[in-house]
Amino acid sequence: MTAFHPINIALFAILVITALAIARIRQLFAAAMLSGLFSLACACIFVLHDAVDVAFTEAAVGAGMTTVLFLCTLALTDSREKSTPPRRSVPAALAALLTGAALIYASADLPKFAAADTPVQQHPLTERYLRDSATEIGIPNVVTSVLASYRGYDTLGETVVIFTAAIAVLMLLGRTAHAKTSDAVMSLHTRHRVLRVVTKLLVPFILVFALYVQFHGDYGPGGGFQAGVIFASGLILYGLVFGLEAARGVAPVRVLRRLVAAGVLIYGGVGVATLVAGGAFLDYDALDPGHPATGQHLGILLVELGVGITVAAAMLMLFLSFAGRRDAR
Amino acid sequence: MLLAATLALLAAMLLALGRALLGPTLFDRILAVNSFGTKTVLFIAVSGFLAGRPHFLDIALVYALINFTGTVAVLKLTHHGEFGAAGAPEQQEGDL
Amino acid sequence: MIASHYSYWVSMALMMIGLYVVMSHANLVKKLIGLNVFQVAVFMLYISLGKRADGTAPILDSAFAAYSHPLPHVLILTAIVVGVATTALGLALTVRIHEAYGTTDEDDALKRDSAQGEPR
Amino acid sequence: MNVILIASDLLLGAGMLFVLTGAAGLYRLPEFFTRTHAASITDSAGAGLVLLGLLLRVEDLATGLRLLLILLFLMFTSPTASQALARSALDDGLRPLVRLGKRPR
Repeated sequence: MTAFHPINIALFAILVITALAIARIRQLFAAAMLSGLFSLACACIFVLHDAVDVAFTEAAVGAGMTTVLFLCTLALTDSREKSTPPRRSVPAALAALLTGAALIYASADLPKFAAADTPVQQHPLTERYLRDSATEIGIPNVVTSVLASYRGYDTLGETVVIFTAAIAVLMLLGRTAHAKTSDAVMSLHTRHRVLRVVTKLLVPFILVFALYVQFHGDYGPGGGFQAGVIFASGLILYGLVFGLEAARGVAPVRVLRRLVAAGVLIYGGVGVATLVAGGAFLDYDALDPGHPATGQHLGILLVELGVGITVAAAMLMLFLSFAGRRDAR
Repeated sequence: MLLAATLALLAAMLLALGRALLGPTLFDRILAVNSFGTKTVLFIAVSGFLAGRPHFLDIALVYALINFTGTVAVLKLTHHGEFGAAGAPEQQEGDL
Repeated sequence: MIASHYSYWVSMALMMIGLYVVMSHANLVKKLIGLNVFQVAVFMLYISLGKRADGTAPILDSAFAAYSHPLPHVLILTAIVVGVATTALGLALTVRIHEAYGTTDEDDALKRDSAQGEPR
Repeated sequence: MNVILIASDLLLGAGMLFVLTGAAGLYRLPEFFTRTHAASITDSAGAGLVLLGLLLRVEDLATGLRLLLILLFLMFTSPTASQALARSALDDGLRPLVRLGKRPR
């Protein structure tokens, strides 16, 4: 792409302006919305830098999920912050400036941006991932190969982190009483008829799209993490428009709790299965001796499914915990 | 033409960002952020063609979806009361 | 130097804006928003290290020869999802602090603590 | 082939005109309801024309289908979001500034 740099610089300008505005603005609802916009612009940069899978995730998680959680929190707490006194801002600014100067001084040792001969690109692992994975794993999306197979151990850890965080949030905010739908919610229902009809049309489409993302992750951008968040955001949209009660009817917390654990169990179970089959932990070649490519396909499919289930259930649980807190009070 | 389109979209994004920063009401900001989101959808679509690899349009679809969900969430959580409680009117001013 | 490094510098500047917000603001939600900005800036730095000028997205296709490095993408992809999990935990703690102290302002909460005497 | 490319360029150019008009309106118009009007120009005419322009450049079916899906999705969500937003603003007591016999600031 010949026009890489002008586009890059324009997006950077948007990011810097947004970040400065976030630092300055004291209306926290506006700050949360701007942080969503920041994530969206950042996802554009990721696309520009060829990280399509990351852009996918950042858009769904950073711009969608995080913003919704911030808004839920603000609805539960104060939406304005007090002005920052100089005794706080001056030392902080000094520390940030010093750290920034040190970082920029250190950046002189970083390789040239986007060059083909950087240590990153010259590392033997690059060849392994970009050339040999086509025969070793047999799927076109290298990010999925690395995520689910080469670094499957690491991804298991990440899945457990999400599981743990969901459990911790449930311990802090969960166990809320089921409240009756009050008048304010009803007014949203009767007055926003267009919104209701369109949402009803869209939600099934979003859920099917999430399944497509889940199972198309081998061939294009997508996979369990992204699909899980998209699936959850479909149901969150449903809950936002039709009320929490309706969302709980579709996905009761009791079921979600089991699903969060089930996803991790599927992932770990695949590892145990490979051990039983005589391979190393999470070495999918052992799943189908003689046909490593088939084994890899099966292993990645199951592992991604586990990730998808855990992420979808955890995200929904987070949303229901935060949104349900208001009902309980 | 694709390049011109991309640059025009970036300019439009900057204008929308300007409105999001200026406010003055919360609704102006929501409108501007929503409009910014639509422009990023178009940006992803056009830049895929510009880079000569337009196979990743799924991302643009996700952007459109997230944009809609986000707007509904902001509307619901700032305006219509927070899942059952009465709306808090003091949250409606949007000054800096 | 500018042409070859500005990408890193912007990431670093964004990081510092995030750091400034985390350190200077007393409001806990605002701190988390700042942390989010910091986090996304780190993601950008990682991704820009994997970029190749002549490369394309690391999804193999016989029509392309050069690809950007997939490893940073994998690390950051999982980091994003873990990031939302930790942010959610921080927000949950904020909600509980607000319920206990009636404020999300760090200074006010500490003031209330010291007004009630040292905690046992 | 060339004719198709020219047609695509024309559609893209027209779309860009609408996108920029809408963005300028969003930035410059005096109050919320007029800005809603400007924003919906970007969302409907702008997005539609740009995506149609891209559709003429598509080489395989899958990409074309995705473009159509995006178009369909935007055609559903953008007007809905605008309508819900304007309605909420009205419910909230925000009123259009423009009245008969009175010029907006």
